Amino acid sequence: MTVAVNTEETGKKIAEAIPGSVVSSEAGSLTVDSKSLAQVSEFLKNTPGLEFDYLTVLTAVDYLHYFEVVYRLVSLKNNQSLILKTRVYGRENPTVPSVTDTWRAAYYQEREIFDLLGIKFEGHPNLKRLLLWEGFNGHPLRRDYL
Amino acid sequence: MKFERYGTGIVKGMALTLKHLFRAPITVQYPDEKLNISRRTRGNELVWFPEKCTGCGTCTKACLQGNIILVTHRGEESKFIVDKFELDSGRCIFCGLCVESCPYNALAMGLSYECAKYSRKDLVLSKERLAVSNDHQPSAYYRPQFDDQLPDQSLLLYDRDKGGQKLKFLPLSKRKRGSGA
Amino acid sequence: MTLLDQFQLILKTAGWPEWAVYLTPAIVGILIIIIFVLTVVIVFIWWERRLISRFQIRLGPNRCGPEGILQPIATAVKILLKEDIVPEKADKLIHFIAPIIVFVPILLIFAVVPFGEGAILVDLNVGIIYVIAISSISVIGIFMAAWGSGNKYSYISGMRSIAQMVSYEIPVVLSIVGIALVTGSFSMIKIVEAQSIPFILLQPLGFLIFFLGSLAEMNRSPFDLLEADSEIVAGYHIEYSGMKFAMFYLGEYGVALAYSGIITTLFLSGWQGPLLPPILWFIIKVMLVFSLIIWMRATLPRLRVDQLMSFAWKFLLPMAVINLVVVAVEVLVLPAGLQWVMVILNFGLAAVLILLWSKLFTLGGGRVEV
Amino acid sequence: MPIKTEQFYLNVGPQHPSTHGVFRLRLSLDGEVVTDVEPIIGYLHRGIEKLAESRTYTQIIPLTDRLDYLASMTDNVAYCLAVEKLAGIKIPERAEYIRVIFSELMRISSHMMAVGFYLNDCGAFFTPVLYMWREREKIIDLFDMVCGQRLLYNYMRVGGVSQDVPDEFLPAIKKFVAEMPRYIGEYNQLIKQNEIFLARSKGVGILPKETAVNIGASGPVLRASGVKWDIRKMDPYSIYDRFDFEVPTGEAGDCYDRYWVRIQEMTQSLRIIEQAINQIPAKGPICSEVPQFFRPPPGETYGYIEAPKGNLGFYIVSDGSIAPYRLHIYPPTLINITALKDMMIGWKVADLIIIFGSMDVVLGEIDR
Repeated sequence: MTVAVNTEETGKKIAEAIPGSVVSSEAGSLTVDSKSLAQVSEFLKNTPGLEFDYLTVLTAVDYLHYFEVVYRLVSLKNNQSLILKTRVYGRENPTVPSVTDTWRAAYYQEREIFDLLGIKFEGHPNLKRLLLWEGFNGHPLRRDYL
Repeated sequence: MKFERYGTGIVKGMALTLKHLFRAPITVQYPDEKLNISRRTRGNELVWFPEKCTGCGTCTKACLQGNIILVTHRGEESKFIVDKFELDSGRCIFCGLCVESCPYNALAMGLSYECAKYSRKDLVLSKERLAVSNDHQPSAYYRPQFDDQLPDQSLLLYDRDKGGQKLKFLPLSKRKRGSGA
Repeated sequence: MTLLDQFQLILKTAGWPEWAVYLTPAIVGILIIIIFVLTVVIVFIWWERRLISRFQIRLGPNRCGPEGILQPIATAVKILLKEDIVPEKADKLIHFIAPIIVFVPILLIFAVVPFGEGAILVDLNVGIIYVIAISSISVIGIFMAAWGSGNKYSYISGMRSIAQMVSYEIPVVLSIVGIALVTGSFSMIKIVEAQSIPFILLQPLGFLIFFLGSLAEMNRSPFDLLEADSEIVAGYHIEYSGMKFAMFYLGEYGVALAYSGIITTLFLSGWQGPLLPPILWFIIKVMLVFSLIIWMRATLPRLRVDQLMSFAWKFLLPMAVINLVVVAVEVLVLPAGLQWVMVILNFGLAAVLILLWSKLFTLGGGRVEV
Repeated sequence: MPIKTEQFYLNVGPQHPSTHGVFRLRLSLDGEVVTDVEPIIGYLHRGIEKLAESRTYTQIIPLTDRLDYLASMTDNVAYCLAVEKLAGIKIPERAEYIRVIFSELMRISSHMMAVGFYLNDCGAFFTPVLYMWREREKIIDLFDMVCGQRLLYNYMRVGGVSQDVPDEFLPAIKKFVAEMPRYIGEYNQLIKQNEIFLARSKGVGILPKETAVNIGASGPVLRASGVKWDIRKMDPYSIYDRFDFEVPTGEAGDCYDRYWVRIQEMTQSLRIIEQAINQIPAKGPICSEVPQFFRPPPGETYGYIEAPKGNLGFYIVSDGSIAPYRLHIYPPTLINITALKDMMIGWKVADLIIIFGSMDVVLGEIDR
């Protein structure tokens, strides 16, 4: 059984290592500050006891006044999972650091989010539209796209 | 990569294809021979029973294509009278959700599967076209009451069994060689 | 004395002018051969489609005519009625000539194929060398088609074709030399007449090499890299349609017929056989060889280009050389009457060599080095 | 004088017999050797995620059919599991077993297509495909019998399945399970030891274990690389903890291993089906009461299953209305093709085709 790790404990661990990164760690998911995402992802991947080496779903949700980027991490070794979230505000040019260096699984998913929701991923090697063509106007999965 | 089996793998494979040379072909020559389709088939041309329909419009809400057009007016005893019941089978995706949602068993999926028409206009099915007729029968999808009237499905699984359920072919209309249709 | 020579003699005695005596039999003979070849090619197309579908538990074409025998004609009519499309960026002249250059040499091969006793257009004393020489010309045609189409897939196909044809020519020729050593002649008629025992028994290894080599020469599975449907779509004839495509299509089956005929002549004792008339024996044997080719096509996957090359150079070529040396020694040492000893010796040799070479033969992990 | 050379670009697709759909690979070639690969996708994008935002939860099920159209049944299962997780719906015992049987049948059918067309890409002229289709037709007959369609099943419902199986279903599937091992043996006899096939596929397109995990590969692609990770085993959803089966893994992570893992998984699926047939309750409800336009509580959930092609997940955000606020589909094949570049560079055009074939890509799922 893949066990969801206790987010509060993990949140404490991360907060110790990278101060000011954890925004909330309510039951079920862990929300981190988008600025420290790169460090947090490195920490989650390399810390013994966590070792989240396997990124499954990476998606984003448009809550109109902010975007929430969701990462579901799995540790194949310890058979545990964690839902990591980060929030990004503003609709014009939302930017989140890319995690492709840590997990290459994010490569296409970040491109897809950029394509459909218009969130930029800083540090992504090839941030182009994935499903729609270059020059498409707008980002269809935003709630205000008609 | 080393060749260590001296070609025995190739010989085995060739033996198998040779064995298949003497097996019966699985082809069913469609317009001439027709297999019995499933009794629950979600076939073409919805069947609509006007006497059961109350005009409630559940099916129109259930359709994810927004494809069913239903126009009613109030008749005597404030019952709905259906003026127009129409759907475009060119846009229908045959999901069967309308049949599933109908609380009065007034809809059923059709049994036919030859949907080609010569013009797009013919694809729009009106009230008259949707009613039951000789060549327009309901299937048993979500309507188990029709189940007994329909012929058994011909399963390829029982193809060459002795004594089992044989492949059943629908009666051939005049079989013409080489006509193709 | 061939049938044509007899025909000439008849005309001469009838008092025809000298030019007509030479020209009439030649034209009649050529017409007969072309008609025969085209008919058999049509039968071949039908036979391949029917047989391969039975290997694949399908029915195959069965609508046109009895058992679908007229399907190739229907296909031909369809192809001929199609628009002839020439790509804008194609090299028009080369694109136009290429199908002819592919098709004509294949017809030329039939000049020296003996269909029966004396039923040969011309009994060249270098018959088999002529076949090898003429059939190599189609490679140029294929390359021209590949280049002239201006399509990148056909470029790849053209490059593959040159490499493949040139490599496989060598083992094929070497295995033929083995036969020439036994018969002492390159003439096709002489070769057939020398086969009291079919050469497939006398030289099993030579047959294997020639068969595999000719499979590669006529681009049949598992060496059908030129057309590789799943990789380079249709290879060199990707940009052809209409009549030009029909030329390639006929050429493909024509070369299959030609090589089946040559294999029959060289290794299966040609038209010889008891009871039935010679021409029937010839056709039966050709059909058998062609059915074997179809059977292989129905079963085997395709080799990769570097594996194909290493198969030719590392497997077939050394074996062909050893085979040649062994046959030469046997012909020198053994008296002519002791051919059965040669059969046993050669079968043993073939088995040992194949086992040995299978152990030694590697494909280098499939990486780039060829 | 140096010879002037220039890069040879080749577009494989969008229309190409071996791209299994409308997929485009932009290759840079050096002779026949691949030096760069750029997959270009999106030709089949239908915006299912956007469509789902204006459909009710039930109406989305037919849309999920159109994701991986060779394994529609598992798509339905994945979606329904996610919604049930979101709304906390329990499903009846018999429905659970029916779901398992159909998921595993779907897995066999999907693997047959994958293996058959992989062998076709290797150059075996349609023979393996047709032999496998013979059995796939039988599976599809069973689907047809139960849900009335052969490709887009729309069978699973939130809370169970749409209709109970007819009486002739169980004898038919018993017969299928009984005769299937013989046919799998035939497939093996046909090609498994074929020298040409081995030369073509062994050691070709190696996906190392670390890369496979890092790119988030799943399904047979991940397992062929030697990672024993099957969600049915590691995180049993539905009732998979009641069945006894093994998770086949490969060693080298090459094309041959991916082929062989799929063949072995077919055998394991048959084992699961056999156990499920023996355990299935004879009668009982097949769907719990769920209203047609039901409103799950606000919240979010991620439901995932082991689909034939890998880890298929649905991320659903509900705002308490009849339609999901956001539906995200996690498609396994999109993630798997991240590795294409690593696997293809340095190989020849012919290898590229079979590497792509061994990934078992369905474009309906990648482009959504």
